Amino acid sequence: MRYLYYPGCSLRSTGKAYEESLLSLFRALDVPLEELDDWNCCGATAYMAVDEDKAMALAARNLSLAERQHGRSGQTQLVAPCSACFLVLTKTDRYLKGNPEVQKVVGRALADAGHSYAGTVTPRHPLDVLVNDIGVETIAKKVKSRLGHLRLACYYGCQIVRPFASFDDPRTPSTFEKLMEALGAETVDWPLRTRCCGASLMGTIHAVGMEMSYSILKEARRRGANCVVTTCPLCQLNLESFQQEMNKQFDDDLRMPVAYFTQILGLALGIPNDKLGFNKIIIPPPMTSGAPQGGEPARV
Amino acid sequence: MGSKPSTAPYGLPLHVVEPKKVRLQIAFQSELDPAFAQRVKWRAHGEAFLNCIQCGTCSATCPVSPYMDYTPRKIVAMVREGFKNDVLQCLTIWLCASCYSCTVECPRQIRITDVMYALKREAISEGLYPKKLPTPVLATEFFKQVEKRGRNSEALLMMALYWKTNLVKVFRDMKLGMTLIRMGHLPLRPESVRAKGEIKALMDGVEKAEKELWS
Amino acid sequence: MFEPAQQNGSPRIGFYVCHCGHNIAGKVDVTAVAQAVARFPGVVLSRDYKYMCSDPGQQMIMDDIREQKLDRVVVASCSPLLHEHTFRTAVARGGLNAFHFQMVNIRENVSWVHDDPADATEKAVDLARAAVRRVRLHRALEQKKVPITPAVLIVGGGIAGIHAALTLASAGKKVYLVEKEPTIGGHMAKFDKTFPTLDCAACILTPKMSAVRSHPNITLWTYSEVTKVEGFVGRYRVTVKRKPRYVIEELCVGCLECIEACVFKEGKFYDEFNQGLGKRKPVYIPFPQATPQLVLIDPEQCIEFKSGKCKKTCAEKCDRDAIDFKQTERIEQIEVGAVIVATGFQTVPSEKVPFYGYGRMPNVFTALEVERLVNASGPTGGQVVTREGKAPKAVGIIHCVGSRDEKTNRWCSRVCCMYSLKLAHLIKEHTGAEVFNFYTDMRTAGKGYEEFFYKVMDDGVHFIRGRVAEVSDWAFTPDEEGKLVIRVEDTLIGRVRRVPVDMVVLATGLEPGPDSQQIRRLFNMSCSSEGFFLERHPKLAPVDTFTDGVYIAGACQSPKDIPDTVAQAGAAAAQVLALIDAGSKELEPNTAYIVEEECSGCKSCIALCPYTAISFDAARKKALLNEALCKGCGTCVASCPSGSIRQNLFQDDEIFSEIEGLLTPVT
Amino acid sequence: MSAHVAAREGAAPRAEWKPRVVAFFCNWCTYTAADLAGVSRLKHSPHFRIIRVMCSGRVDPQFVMDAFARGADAVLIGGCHPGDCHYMEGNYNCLRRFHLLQRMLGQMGIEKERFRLEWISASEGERVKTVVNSLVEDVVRLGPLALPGRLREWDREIDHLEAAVSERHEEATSHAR
Repeated sequence: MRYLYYPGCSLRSTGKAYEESLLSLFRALDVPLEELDDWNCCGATAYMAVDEDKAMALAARNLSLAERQHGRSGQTQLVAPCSACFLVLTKTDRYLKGNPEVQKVVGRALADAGHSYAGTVTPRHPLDVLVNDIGVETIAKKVKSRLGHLRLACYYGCQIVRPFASFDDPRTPSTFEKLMEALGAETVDWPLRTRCCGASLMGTIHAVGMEMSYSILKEARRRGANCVVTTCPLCQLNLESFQQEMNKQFDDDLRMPVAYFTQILGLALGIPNDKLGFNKIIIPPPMTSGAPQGGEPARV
Repeated sequence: MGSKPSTAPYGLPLHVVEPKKVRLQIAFQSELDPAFAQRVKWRAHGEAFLNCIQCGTCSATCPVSPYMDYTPRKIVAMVREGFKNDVLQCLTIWLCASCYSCTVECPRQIRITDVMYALKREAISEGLYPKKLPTPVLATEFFKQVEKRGRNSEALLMMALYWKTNLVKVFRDMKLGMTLIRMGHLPLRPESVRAKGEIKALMDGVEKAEKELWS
Repeated sequence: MFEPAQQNGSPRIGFYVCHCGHNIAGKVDVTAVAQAVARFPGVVLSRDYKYMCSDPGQQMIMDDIREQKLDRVVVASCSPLLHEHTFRTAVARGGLNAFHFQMVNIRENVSWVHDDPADATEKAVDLARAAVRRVRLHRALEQKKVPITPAVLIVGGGIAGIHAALTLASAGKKVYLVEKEPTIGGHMAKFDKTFPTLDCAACILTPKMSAVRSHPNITLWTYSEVTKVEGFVGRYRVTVKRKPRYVIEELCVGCLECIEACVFKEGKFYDEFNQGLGKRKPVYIPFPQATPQLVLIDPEQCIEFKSGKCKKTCAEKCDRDAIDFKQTERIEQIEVGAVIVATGFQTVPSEKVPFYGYGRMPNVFTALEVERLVNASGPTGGQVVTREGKAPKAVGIIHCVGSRDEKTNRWCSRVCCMYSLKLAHLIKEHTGAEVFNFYTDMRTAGKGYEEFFYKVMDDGVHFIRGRVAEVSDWAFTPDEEGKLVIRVEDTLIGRVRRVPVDMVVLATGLEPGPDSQQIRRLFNMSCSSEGFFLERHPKLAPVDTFTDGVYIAGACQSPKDIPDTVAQAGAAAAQVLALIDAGSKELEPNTAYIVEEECSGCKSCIALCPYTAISFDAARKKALLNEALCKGCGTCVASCPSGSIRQNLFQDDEIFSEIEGLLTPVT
Repeated sequence: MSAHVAAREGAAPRAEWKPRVVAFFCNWCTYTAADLAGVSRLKHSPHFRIIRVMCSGRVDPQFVMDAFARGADAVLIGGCHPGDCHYMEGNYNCLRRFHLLQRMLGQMGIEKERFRLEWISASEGERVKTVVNSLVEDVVRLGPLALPGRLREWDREIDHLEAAVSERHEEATSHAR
């Protein structure tokens, strides 16, 4: 199994902490991640609205680049940590195999750009790689400090289990919890683990995005979680950075840490904090079993 | 045809308060677009929604449906019957957050998210989306950035968006923006791909191929 | 009608092409077909007619045979599976051998499946040419008759099997009723009331159950399974395995004192009859009215079986010494003339519908569980209560669970709307709770059904049109705390609603039973795509199967309510009676035979025959074929290196001429 | 040989060429499925013709060879799924013959796409449609087989060879004389 790494635009801007912790984690696990050379935007969600074919053409170029870089053995795994990238790459791969119209349009565009895609690349989300390739047991063996003080609300968000991923049940997924429990952390059983946070609406129809995110954080708190863990840079940004505004708007006093699952894994594996990007998130999770101590809330 | 019932103060329907503004709440067959369903079907890559049983699972599972003017189920019914203007001018399609819940839950396995994409695209090409609605602007900005650089910078995107839609909001969110920039979240130097020519060729290729396919 | 230009002697073939109204003529140019066929060698007459299968159509064939001295007939119409028999009979009545006939399928195989009229017409002509070539070679054949043993095997002791058994037995036929559970009664025995009349299920079922038990013509084998079926219509040899109950049937009188005496003072094990809502002991009787009234011991649970160290208080208590821990399974061999398969259904297993929280949230129930709750003889004595034992204040009944869904089952299960209405009524009656029905479409087609719907509406039951997306314990508002929240779009109002309830009832749909594939193979039946047993014809032969002498009844054929099941069981019984009372059945003469002079004695055919119809005559070094055993597959024919085995109706030269006919216009 | 090559590589098959597929369907499963396809009005390619046999086990390799020799562009055999044969195991016998025959046909230069065996149960009307369509699609891609023409060509070649051989032979004998 060879892993190519597709960062996507988010991990180079708002999701810096995700990238840092992800790379540190894979290094610690001795699983090499090689960056896809000259990757371009995946064609994400917002683009789909304007022109789905163009979005898929963009994604297809990345798939083609992956074949160029690692050959067409069918072994190439393209690791896309951002849920939106993962979804669009997977969707494009599927549609290029099953939909003749998409094949025609995107195939033509690829050819014009000097590319072609033979369908040998499997887009993967790091959660899937960690649980199903590396294995929960292998990871559990490497745990240096167990995280008994954490009560985690594992938040899958929407696009990693829906609608294409086959590594977990789209309605009642469980891989995330299994992984976190292997670190000694507690997980809460909550019904909103795959409910959309509304990230794509935050910048557009803000009021709706606010209500959606707030309801998720509120339920996590109601279930007794002391940290929400996410697998997606958009969810993280969205759930974390608007808490101050939410408190004002909904007359509440939320201060819920929202961390990347890679950061939590890194903590358990004993990776130093400064290599996990904790300085790049606003409300860090409780670090020890003592009272929740999180950082200062964002100064605004 | 099909104007949304608006309400006046005291919660009374508008036409009770202002009888002059009474609108016919009836759909005449002549005002509908019989080819609309077929066109949307093409745009949605042949997605079949004609056998929708109107069960409402999509609406019930949708996290955004409480804010919509028409529930997703209604949208499907309206598309099927050719209510083009109502559908393309509604807020629903722009509220869709692409979370794919409806697509997963639909008992007829209709990919409703793809239908929503098709409708957005149709609305943009017909210029029928609600004015001041930021989403089409965002999408178009996104589009421009990627065409230019192959990658997008979320920071620039947000700026562009707020400038174009709502100046006041920018100042309100400025504080947050500044926090994020300070924490290194939003790099102001945009990244680019090396092979910019390829991106251009790719986009042009899609346009050419689409033209051939649809003509 | 087109008179061909010239004729010279035999064969004299008559060709008929059917319009089938617009079914064929709408796509195939039947006149052109008739014209084209008229030019084929040997065809003396070629006609098209509106409905060939109709009386005038058949009469036309008969008249033509006599008047035009036809000696061969070809009809191009629908599938031979539908009307071959009809036309063969007409040909025979016209005075020809019934097998001097060939049928061409230009409806199912042509007009219904092709779009282009020119292509369809061309194909019809090709197929007709093949048939015309073939029919010239047809031999006159005799149909053999087999006698019908006047005994019937009925598999499955639910209401369908019970009804069919009683009908046949009272007509004086010997019936073997085989049921895999320890009691007959099936699903119906679990119900409290039946819709739409609300009469008590036990009151109408248990008398029939005891009638089965006491009828002199019925041999009832419960806790038994059919393991092997051999033979053919008229004489099926069936092997039945009777599992040990560890209780001697002839001695047990059903006093149940052994159960009382069991070392387990309380029930401890999953009680199948009560859907696990109650507990039973290792020695038990499924329910008080079980038929036969015999206890049984579950060896997986009984201490004596597990350790051999039980005090065996049950056996001590039994003054008739009916308990026998050493009992073994018994094998019975029977011979019957016909079989009725009435193996019923299962409700969609809860694992298939995890999204409604069954198993995760205790107060999500299946409808069958609630049937047991409302039943006065059930585990709660007829109390409808939550798992905590409290009476619910609000109950939500979710329709279409596992039905009408591409991800589980596509079909409408037909009975759930009505049983949901029944449960809504009963729950309301028992608890006074607010009852919400969440339905996609309300289907109440049936005598008195719609009226029952109105009655339940009058009861004040809520009807919300919308398929439920989720049941969760996510409380959004304070009044939702501690409740199950049902999220649904009220599609008639056009708004999404959250309805908090104390109890959720899943109206699970019906699907083929877990062993249906096994049963299908046993009796050589086919299944339709959803897995229900396939009837020979959906309208004209709804209880026949493709295997002669094997009939189906009840929900094993498709989801059905009790009235329809009973009607179908009656129909199956009538078919069996017609078969038995006719005394014999004509067989399709498609058996193989050996031309001895040509047999080289290589024995390659012998191993191929699945029916051991071929043996080897060592003295003469020839293969011998027993036509009585041959079922006519033709495998031996295709593999005989010297070509000495032939098959009636499917002779090599007939098939070669068919191929030639299909491919003739090579350009 | 040349006729075959011409047909495939030449300018184009003649405009009026339509693929011709001969299908041997077993009575119990596949023929019933074809009926079901009809009853369900599942439109599919008209370029195939069904011959009904009781069991796929009845399909003699000669039938297949004959169909090709008479100009079929492809042959399809349809039988019950393994384990579902109405005659218990006729379909297994068919399968065994099929593999052998496919190899033989391959040696004659008949592509393996032109000879297919499919298990289609009585309930799989939809599958009749997809199988027939995909087979016809394959045939259209491969072009006409035109075996009768090729056989004539071969005959001529063999005649030619025989003539040449006998000529040689005569020469040789006359030389010897």
